Order: sequence, then structure tokens, then C-alpha cells
Amino acid sequence: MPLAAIIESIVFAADAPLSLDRICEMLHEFEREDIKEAVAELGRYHEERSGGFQLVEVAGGWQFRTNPMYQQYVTRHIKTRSIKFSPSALETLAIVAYRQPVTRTEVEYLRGVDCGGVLKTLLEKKLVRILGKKDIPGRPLIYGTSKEFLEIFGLKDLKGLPTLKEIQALDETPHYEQQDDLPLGD
Amino acid sequence: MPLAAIIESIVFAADAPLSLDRICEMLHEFEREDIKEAVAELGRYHEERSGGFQLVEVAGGWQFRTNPMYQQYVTRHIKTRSIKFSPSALETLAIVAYRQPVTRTEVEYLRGVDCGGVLKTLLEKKLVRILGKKDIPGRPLIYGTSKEFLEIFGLKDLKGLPTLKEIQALDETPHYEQQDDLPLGD
Amino acid sequence: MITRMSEENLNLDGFHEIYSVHLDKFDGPLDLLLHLIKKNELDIYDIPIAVITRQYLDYIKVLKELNLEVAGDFLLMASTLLHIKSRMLLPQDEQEEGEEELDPRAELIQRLLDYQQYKEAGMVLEARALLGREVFTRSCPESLFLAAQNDEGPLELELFDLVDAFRSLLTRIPVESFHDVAAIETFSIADCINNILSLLQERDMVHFDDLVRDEMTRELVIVTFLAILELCRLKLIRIFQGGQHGNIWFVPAVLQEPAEQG
Repeated sequence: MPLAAIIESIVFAADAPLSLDRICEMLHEFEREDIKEAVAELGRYHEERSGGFQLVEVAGGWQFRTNPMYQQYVTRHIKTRSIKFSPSALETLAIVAYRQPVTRTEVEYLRGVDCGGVLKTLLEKKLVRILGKKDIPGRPLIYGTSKEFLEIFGLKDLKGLPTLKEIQALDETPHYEQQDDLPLGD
Repeated sequence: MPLAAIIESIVFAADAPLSLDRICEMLHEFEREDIKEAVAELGRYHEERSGGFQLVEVAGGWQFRTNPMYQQYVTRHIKTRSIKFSPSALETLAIVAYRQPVTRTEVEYLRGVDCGGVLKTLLEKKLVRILGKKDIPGRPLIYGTSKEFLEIFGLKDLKGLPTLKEIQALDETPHYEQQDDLPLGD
Repeated sequence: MITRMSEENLNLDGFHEIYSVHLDKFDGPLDLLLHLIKKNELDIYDIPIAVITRQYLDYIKVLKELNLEVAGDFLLMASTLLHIKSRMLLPQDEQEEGEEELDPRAELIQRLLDYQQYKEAGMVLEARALLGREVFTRSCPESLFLAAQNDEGPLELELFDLVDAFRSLLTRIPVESFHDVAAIETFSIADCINNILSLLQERDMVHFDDLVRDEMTRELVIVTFLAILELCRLKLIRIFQGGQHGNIWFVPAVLQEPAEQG
């Protein structure tokens, strides 16, 4: 059933429910009646199969959705899936990593914004730790990276961190000796 | 087959390939062996069904992906990512993939040209990652391919790369085949 | 021998037209050399160096005539070729008596073979069904996904992202607000500072020798010393010495109050 498979692939990859009109528009080489029938059949097929997902009609269109029966399992995944770092967290972590030992004031000076919340998150995630208190008025806390930080990046020690120079070196062309006098004639 | 359906729902809902370990972690009430078998069976089921999408093993995990056969239909609706690789990016990527962990100097020796810019682009595109530093004088950065590389190129793992021997066989011309012994000297 | 004899008869007509079309099309000197070998149907295992060198130099000449900048990589290869050519011209008996004479071309041939292999590997990779080009995943996130915020999952972090974040930060702010860009030495010191502070969390007193006991290198002693100075400057530790030339001890300047934050 190639038409059904074609429809299935489109609906699967679409970022929103697809209406029958929209599907027909895309698959102009097929008859509307055939498409309509194939969609309905697909819906029945997935319903009977009762797998982990179904083809359902929502908001005037067709969409694959996980079977609500298994919602608790899906939620388990969502709760424990890997976390992508926010740009501000990444930036703050970078400052702590490259400027440690560093105080919150110093971090905030560099970022130009309040970093209390971000630093707290980094502390909670154990990527950053408090090294101690600076013995100056106000006794601000001093931050540095943790053992977990090294583990996450697979580093033996802080020496393994790529330096800015090394990254900037990628933009530079290597230096060649002057080679003006090549014998170019025959 | 509820276990299979549960697994299907999780894999279907996930936004990245799910490894067997990860699935087992989530479904702690099931036996690893049962899960393993169910996943394999699901893969076979979707392959035999040959619908619009398949359950494939990529980047060390399982993921539903559209069948490449229907690319032309899917792209009528979905905006394709403009994936265009320059020959130099491909060469560099291949060298990093096959020779990792590899330093910039090694890549440049193999390609005969400066590769700083290309490596940086590949880093920015997240196809290549910094693995750390090599324990030799100068401690140069070492590079390897990323999980994204496996995901984009649809590879199960690095062992899934076609072997260089296979690649050579594709290009073997009769001209080279006649070469029995390497003529050294005159 | 056959290749040698036919060298001069190779057809070089139309060389300029071909290369002025292909200018800049080569990804490097090895790519150009491979092209010359294929075009002339030469045997890669027995490259007639004189022919290849002349054609290669002609190519560079064309580039120069067109006032195009010739990358250093191409010039480097030109000198390599000339060097090989001159070694090939040495009479046999003047060459060093070795157990086995090494073909001056051997390294170049190996590089060409390797390069050809990776070039093809790149094309094989490109021909795969790529995610986002031929193959697609489900692009609609579950509504659950959008609602749920998770805190328990493992972190996804890349070294490059970290250094890149720092780099883009530096481009945003004035340079003078920075002391010297972190170098390897700075990291060693930071590492050492971290070490000392970890030790001071476990015990109240640390002996200088404890820090350098494992590998007593000059570098480590200096770095440790600098770390201690920095910690003193930050007023994080206090130093004691047990008499003249006695043991050096240090203790935390302020006792930790771990529960306190901000």
C-alpha cells in the first residue's frame, strides 16, 4: 500500500496535524477519494494494532500521538531525559571554569547581568562549588568548578580544558616559509 | 503485547534516539532480556510492515524515522535542513571519523592543506567534538565525531562506518589492479 | 621504464584551458595531484615525477598569471615535488648503500593513496540517507514535553560549547577588563587551588609536602607554590612554618559554612 505509506510518512514528519485538504494538496498526483480512504484505513489499522501510538483526528487534522494508556511511561522519560544547557547557564559555567577562583560580583561584571539564580542552579547541579570566602569586606563566596564538572567533560584535570588561544588558532592559517623563487619555467 | 507497546510509545515520544540502557532504566519493572527482545521484535515488525516510517538503530539508540523512499513526498511539507557539505568538509569529516582521536596536525598532513577553518565549522555544526588533549609535548587538542554525527548520518555506532577497504573496492579500477608488486626505485 | 620514456610525449595541449576552468576547484595540493594522475591515466604506484612536477608547477603558474593568491599548502607541495625529483635524478650508485633503497616517492604515494581513500569515504558518507535531508524524525513534540520541565536528567554538555561561550562573551565586552587570557599555566594553578581547597575540606591542616608527594617535579612545586600565593592573596588560607626550614603547613583562613549561599 504505497499511498498509505506515503501519507503515513508525511503525517509522521509534519509538525502539526494535517487536514485532508492539506494532504490532497501535497499529493496532487493522487485522487482525493483514494487519499480519503487511505487515511481512514490507516486510522483503523493503527487502532486495531493498538501499539504505542495511534493516528488520531485532532483540530481538524490527522496526527500520530502516543496512546494515552502509556502516558505514565512517556512521562518517566520526559522527567529524566537529558538536559540541554541554557545559554546563560553555559556562559556562567564558562566564566567560572576559565576564571576560577571567581566571585559572583566578578561573574556578574563579565556577564553584565545578575547571576545569582544561575550560580545557584550550577551549584545544585554540582558543576560549580564554593571554594571558600574571600577575606575582603562583605566576605563574598568564591566559586570554582567541581570534580563532577571534570567528569562530565571527561577531563582528567583543568589542564584538559581547551584554551581560547587553541580555539582561535583554528582561524589562523599556518605560517609558511617564503617560497618566491620556485622555478616555474620549463 | 503490552511491553512492546509501552516501549513503542516511549521511543515514539522521545526527541532523540533511546538506548537500550535508557529504556531499561525507565522500565525498571521489566527484565532487561524481555525489553531487549521486544525492541528487536519491534524493529523487525516495522521493517516488514514497510510503512511510512521505521524503527532504526542510530547513535547507540532506537528512533522512529521516515522511510527514505518517501523523501520527495515528505519534503513537500517539511522544510529540509540545508545540509550541504563542501568536499573539504567531507574529507575532513571522514578523516576525523576514521582516524579519531586525531589532532589538527594529523588531519592536515592527510589532506595536505590547512584545516583549521573546516574543523571549526564542523565543531560549530556539532558534527565533530573536542575529546581533550593529547598527552604529547604541546598538548594539542584531539578531535572525534559526535553523537550528532551518528544521528545525521544514520549510523548505529562508529563500527557502522563502511570500512575503508569496502570504500576502496568501490573505486578499484582495472588499472590499479594490475599492479602486482610495488615498483620501488627505477 | 615505460612511463619514463613516454613522459615527454604526454599530451599537455589544452592544459591552460582546462585549468583556467578548474581554478580554485581543488581542495588542496593532494587533490590537484590526484587529478593530474587520473587525467593523464598515470599509475599512482609509479608516478612519473618529472611530468607531474611540471604540470603541477604549470598550474601554479597559471594561478599566478591570473593574480590569484596561491595558498602556502600548494607551494609547500611544489617544493616537495622538486625535492623528490632531484633525489630521483641522483645516479643509482651515488645513493646511499642501504639494506633496501627507499623510493623517494614512497611517502608521497602513501599520502596520495590515503588521501584518495578519505576523499572517497567522504563521498560515501555524503551519499547516505541523511537526517533532515532524506530521512526525518517526528517533528511534533508531545504536548507533555512542552509542559514538563525536568531537573533530574543527565546534562548534555560539549567542551567546544563551553569554550565557545566564553569566547563569544569576550567579543562582547571590552578587552581591557581582562587580565591575560587563560593559558595552560593558569589552569595548572586553578587545578592546584581546587586540590588544596578540597584537601582543606577533608582535614583542617595540610602539609606542603602532601601536595607534591606524588610527582615531585620542578613544575609541580612551582605551580603549587604559586597556587598557595594566590590562595593567600585571596585570603583563603593561612600559612605556618614549623621553625626555620621546618615543615610548611596551611589551614583555611575561614572555616567553611557550607549551607550558606549567595
